[in-house]
Amino acid sequence: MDKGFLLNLYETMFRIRTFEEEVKKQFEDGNIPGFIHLGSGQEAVSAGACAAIKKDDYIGSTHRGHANLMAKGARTDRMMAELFARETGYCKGRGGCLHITDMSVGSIGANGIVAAGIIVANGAALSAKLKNNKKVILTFFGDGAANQGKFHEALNLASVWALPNIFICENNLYGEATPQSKHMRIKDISTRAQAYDMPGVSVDGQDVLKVYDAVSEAVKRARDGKGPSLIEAKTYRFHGHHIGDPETYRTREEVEEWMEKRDPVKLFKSRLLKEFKADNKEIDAIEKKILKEIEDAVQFAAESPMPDPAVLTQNVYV
Amino acid sequence: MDKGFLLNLYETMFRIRTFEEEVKKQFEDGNIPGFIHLGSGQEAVSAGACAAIKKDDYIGSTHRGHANLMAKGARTDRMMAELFARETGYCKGRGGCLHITDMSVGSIGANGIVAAGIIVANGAALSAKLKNNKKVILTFFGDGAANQGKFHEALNLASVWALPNIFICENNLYGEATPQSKHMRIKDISTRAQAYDMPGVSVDGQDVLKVYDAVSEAVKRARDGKGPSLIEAKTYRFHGHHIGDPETYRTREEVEEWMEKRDPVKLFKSRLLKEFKADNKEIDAIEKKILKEIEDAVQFAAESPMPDPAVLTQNVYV
Amino acid sequence: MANARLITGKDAIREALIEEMRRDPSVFLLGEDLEQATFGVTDGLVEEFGAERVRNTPISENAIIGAAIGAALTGMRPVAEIMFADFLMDAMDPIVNTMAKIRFMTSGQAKVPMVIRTPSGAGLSAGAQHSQSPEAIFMHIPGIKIAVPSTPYDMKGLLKTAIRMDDPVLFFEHKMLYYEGGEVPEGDYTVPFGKADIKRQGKDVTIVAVLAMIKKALMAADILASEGIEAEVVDPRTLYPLDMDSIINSVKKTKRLVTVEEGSRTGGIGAEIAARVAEEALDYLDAPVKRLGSADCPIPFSPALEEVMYPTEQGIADAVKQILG
Amino acid sequence: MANARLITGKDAIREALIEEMRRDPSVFLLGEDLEQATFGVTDGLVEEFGAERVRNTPISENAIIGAAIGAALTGMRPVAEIMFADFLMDAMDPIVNTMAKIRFMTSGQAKVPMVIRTPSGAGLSAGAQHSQSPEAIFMHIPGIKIAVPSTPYDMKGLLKTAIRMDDPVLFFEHKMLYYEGGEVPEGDYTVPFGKADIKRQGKDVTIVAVLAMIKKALMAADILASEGIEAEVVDPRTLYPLDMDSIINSVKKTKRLVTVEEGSRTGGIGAEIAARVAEEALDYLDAPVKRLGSADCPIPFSPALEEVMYPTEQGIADAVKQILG
Ligand SMILES: Cc1ncc(C[n+]2csc(CCOP(=O)(O)OP(=O)(O)O)c2C)c(N)n1
Ligand SMILES: Cc1ncc(C[n+]2csc(CCOP(=O)(O)OP(=O)(O)O)c2C)c(N)n1
Ligand SMILES: [Mg+2]
Ligand SMILES: [Mg+2]
Repeated sequence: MDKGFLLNLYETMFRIRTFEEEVKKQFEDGNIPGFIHLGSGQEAVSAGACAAIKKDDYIGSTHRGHANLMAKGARTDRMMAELFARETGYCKGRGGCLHITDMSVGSIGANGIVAAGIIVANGAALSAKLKNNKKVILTFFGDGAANQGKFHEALNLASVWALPNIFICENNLYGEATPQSKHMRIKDISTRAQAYDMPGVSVDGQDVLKVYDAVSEAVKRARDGKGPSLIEAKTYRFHGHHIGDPETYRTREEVEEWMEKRDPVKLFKSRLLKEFKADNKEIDAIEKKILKEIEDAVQFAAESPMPDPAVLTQNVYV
Repeated sequence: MDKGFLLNLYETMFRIRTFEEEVKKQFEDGNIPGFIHLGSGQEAVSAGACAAIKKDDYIGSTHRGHANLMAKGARTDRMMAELFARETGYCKGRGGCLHITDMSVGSIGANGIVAAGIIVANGAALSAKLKNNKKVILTFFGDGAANQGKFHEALNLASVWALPNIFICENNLYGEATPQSKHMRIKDISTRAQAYDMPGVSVDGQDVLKVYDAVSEAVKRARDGKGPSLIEAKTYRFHGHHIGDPETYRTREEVEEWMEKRDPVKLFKSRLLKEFKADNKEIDAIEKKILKEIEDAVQFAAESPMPDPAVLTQNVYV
Repeated sequence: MANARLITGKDAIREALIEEMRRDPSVFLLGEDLEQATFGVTDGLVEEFGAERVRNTPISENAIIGAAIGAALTGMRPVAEIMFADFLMDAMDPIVNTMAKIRFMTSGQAKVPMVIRTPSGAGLSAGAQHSQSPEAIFMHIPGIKIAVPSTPYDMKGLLKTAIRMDDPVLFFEHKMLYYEGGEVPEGDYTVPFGKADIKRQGKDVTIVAVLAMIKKALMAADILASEGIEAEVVDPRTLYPLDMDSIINSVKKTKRLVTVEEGSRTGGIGAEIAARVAEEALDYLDAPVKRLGSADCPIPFSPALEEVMYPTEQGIADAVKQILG
Repeated sequence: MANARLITGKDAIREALIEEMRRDPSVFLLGEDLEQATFGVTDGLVEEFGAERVRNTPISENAIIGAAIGAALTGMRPVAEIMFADFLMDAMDPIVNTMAKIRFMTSGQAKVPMVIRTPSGAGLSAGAQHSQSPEAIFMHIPGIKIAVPSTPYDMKGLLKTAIRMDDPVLFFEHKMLYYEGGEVPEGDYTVPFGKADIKRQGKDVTIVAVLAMIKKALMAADILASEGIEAEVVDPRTLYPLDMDSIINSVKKTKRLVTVEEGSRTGGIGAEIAARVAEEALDYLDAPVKRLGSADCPIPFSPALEEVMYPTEQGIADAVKQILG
């Protein structure tokens, strides 16, 4: 495998981690309002998946969407500014964590309604089909979302119309405070692909290359006009559902076990060093660059102006 | 098998057929307003399924619900009066074909919104569970309904809570004007049971005893606290989606083939005579009785008063 | 009208669809049973435009609206059909929480040029779940435009405007108007949103009505005319934007307001109009406002009951005479 | 008040749930994450009542409401929670088309004794999909009763009434009121539906408000009092039934009406109230009606913008002074 490609993957994952941890700090310092859902622990899913598509392909995202967006190429300064609720944010402070998006990189929106993005994603896939431009969409959602009626309707429609839509379930084992075993009886959400006669696989979501491979295969199918796939990436969120979650539903030990043994960033870094012969300096350089980028992003956000209430009702209609 | 039981099954099927054909005639004569969805051709599903439960068990029904209701024991005179929009109808003319119900026989309603009854049925099953009274519910719905989000949510919830709910899909191969192959990619809707880790079987819906057996097994599971099942009964509607349907979506040959070779009433009658040694006289007696019953039902309906507009707004609230 | 013929509402809608699909390849249709449509509006379109542009869907209202939104976000102009307006309730989340808001939430990055066509209204003994008139609900949801045409002319012209518009539009087609005839020009013309049409001039009372109630209002005006009362019948044609200027100007002239709608009176279209008049033209009113609509009651199946649910021409005329004192 | 203590709105709701569940074994709860609830209302209840009666669900709003309806139809008294009122849109079909109509459609065979509790309102920078106030929509749907309590006392008393009622109830809990304190008696008492509470007496203007806007209205009344204007603050407490008698009596006394709500002004609660007044008490009005609510705009995330969306105490006072001329 190309080392540049692998280092890029690492850079993306490290960017996500650094951004998310900084967001947590900034929230706790009172600089970010609202509800924040962090993606720390789930970096490999976004990074691996988005590496398998092109710049002008689409993604559809969720309430836990920062990682999806960064992996698709959004700028961290404008993201941070959005979370700071500033005029320079991607949504000029109108969206916030739940709705943060950059349509210029192909993100068609983050949706705060669980599973609502899944049905919308089909439309982007349909556009691609109707225009015959060979684009595909990666549609991210959680394990909890897989119990929404919209999940079912969307996968069935995508199947019937053979849409170039790759459904990626980030199964982090919990939907808010409810463990998977209490919200569904099946273990592998990929089983549900059978209900729509589409390929379904479960992969280790902490292994960025496994995610990349599975998504690449599905993307190939989709571009060849063979329709959608369902990919379940087993992963874990290191922090609470939102910042401030009392986390009564899981043990500290469980969390620490994942953080120690199944941290996707650490795992990939050590593979890079050992298996792929990257050297420490290369990696240090990346990490330094990202740390600086995020530092700058905070500064950019903090120095940006608040939105102007005088134009509140702009952009309700065209 | 007990001959009385078998003759009862036949009586139910013959009642449904006779009622439905009479409804068609009455509609065409201008005595019945609104939209009418007939169950001719699908008699074996309702008859076989309802024979597998007790009087005080529940059923949940649909826009094509006459057969379900008759099989559960409702009176044909009050049903006919409802379709005639009369005060003596089960719903005093407020419901009509889409909402016809008799709660006293355990029907918790027919719903004109496709799949809307499926989610409600879980509640009756939940009542049974909370009261620990061992009741079960048979939830009827069509192939088209199996693509609604509510189908998915309902089966998942029933599975997670191990509800005594038997989901019976009357797959008559079409949802309105759309053949199954255009609304889903799978052939057997029972496949979808796997998404909820519940038993799923497909049976010949034109064979009343096969339906009876499959439902009996599922009912036993449910009463034993083992939770829900999905049963797909492959069947066919002999008439259009509603009376007046131009039926552009299927050939006359297809319909005639089913009517000749796969008529559940005829098939069971000949088995009764050959395999189960019923004699013609017994069967004639049943048929005569039913013909008279339906004739009386029409007379009852036709002679009944119209609802009184003065009390229009009654029963909006208790 | 030049090139006008007498055609039905159904054919007016159909003509607008055909002309817009010919004009703009990004326009396409999706919905349930479009190839053999319940009210026949889209019958035969698949023959001209093919199954890629006339897309039959499974019975999945959320997926239909979701797909329309996504297609609109990425450069297409979908026209989705919801088979009965009652089933909008099944897709309220994507309509209210995504379609109406995504442009604002992204601060203008997104636009959602889509139309949802749907038949509303009663008159077919179709019962409580197939006869509703939910138009008023959507006035309360910022981000949606709403058309409520009352004639074949307005249907065709407003639908063309809706399809070309960059905002999402809910387009209500009253079932009973599908089969009513009216003069409709051949070829292209549009009717603007936010401009009421004075369907009849008068000086004694302003009657504001929409959809099938316009016909009743005009019949009521005839009854009143025979008694020397001149009613002005105002058809807003769109509920959002709502042409309050025309309504208020009419009220300033007539000094009296009666609103007529088919949906429940409580919280209905008339509530908003009456409230606006009470805010902006109170001093002009010489009599109490009167709102007509259906009772706070689900819609009964029996024709004997359905009939008394809705304002009739006589009921409207009586209401006018009552406030004239 | 006898046995009254100062407790928060959240605890008042919780107390009503606990007391009703102890009183009646047919009462049970279902909803998402009830064991670690977003606003903490149901925390700890599973310990007393067990997982059979405090039922955590998957994220399936349709299935939640459907199950509640079915249970209510068969003898139970479910109290369903929808985590944010915005998500009601996901279950609009069972709410509007089944829950509200099944009693009528079966001509009284069915009854549906259920409550849907749900937090509405803004103030947490939760953005356009987690801050809405959709109460007004449901006034337009016959068959539903609607509670909109503004104090911990009303919350507890109205919730008890709701749970014991044989009709389906939508029970709105304003997020910002969860943490506000108020006097609440220990033990059993109920507050009736359909009876407004005059939260402050006055003779110069009638201010009708609900939920969190009552507090703003009372603050506005203080501001006005300091300028010699005596505002009467009327809290309808339920929107269906709506106590128009009390509102109209107040308007007859004060001759002026201002309505205040948090949801969009267009098609809102104030529209219905203003329209009723224009129909039934027009001659008593000495000044135009004034409605306050949020602009026709989705709710922005940024506190800098969210803040200006809603009526403030000063804005209410200014509106009153404006119509006082
Ligand atoms: C329709 C709807 N119901 C409930 C919620 C509240 N909610 C927000 S995130 C969430 C959990 C989602 O779980 P999952 O899909 O597994 O995603 P995760 O948060 O684990 O990434 C819930 C219940 C919502 N936003 N929308
Ligand atoms: C939510 C909803 N969408 C659409 C319809 C219109 N409709 C009524 S019956 C029907 C077909 C249902 O197909 P299926 O579930 O297979 O039942 P069948 O009519 O074949 O018995 C449709 C589309 C409806 N009533 N409700
Ligand atoms: Mg999860
Ligand atoms: Mg079918």
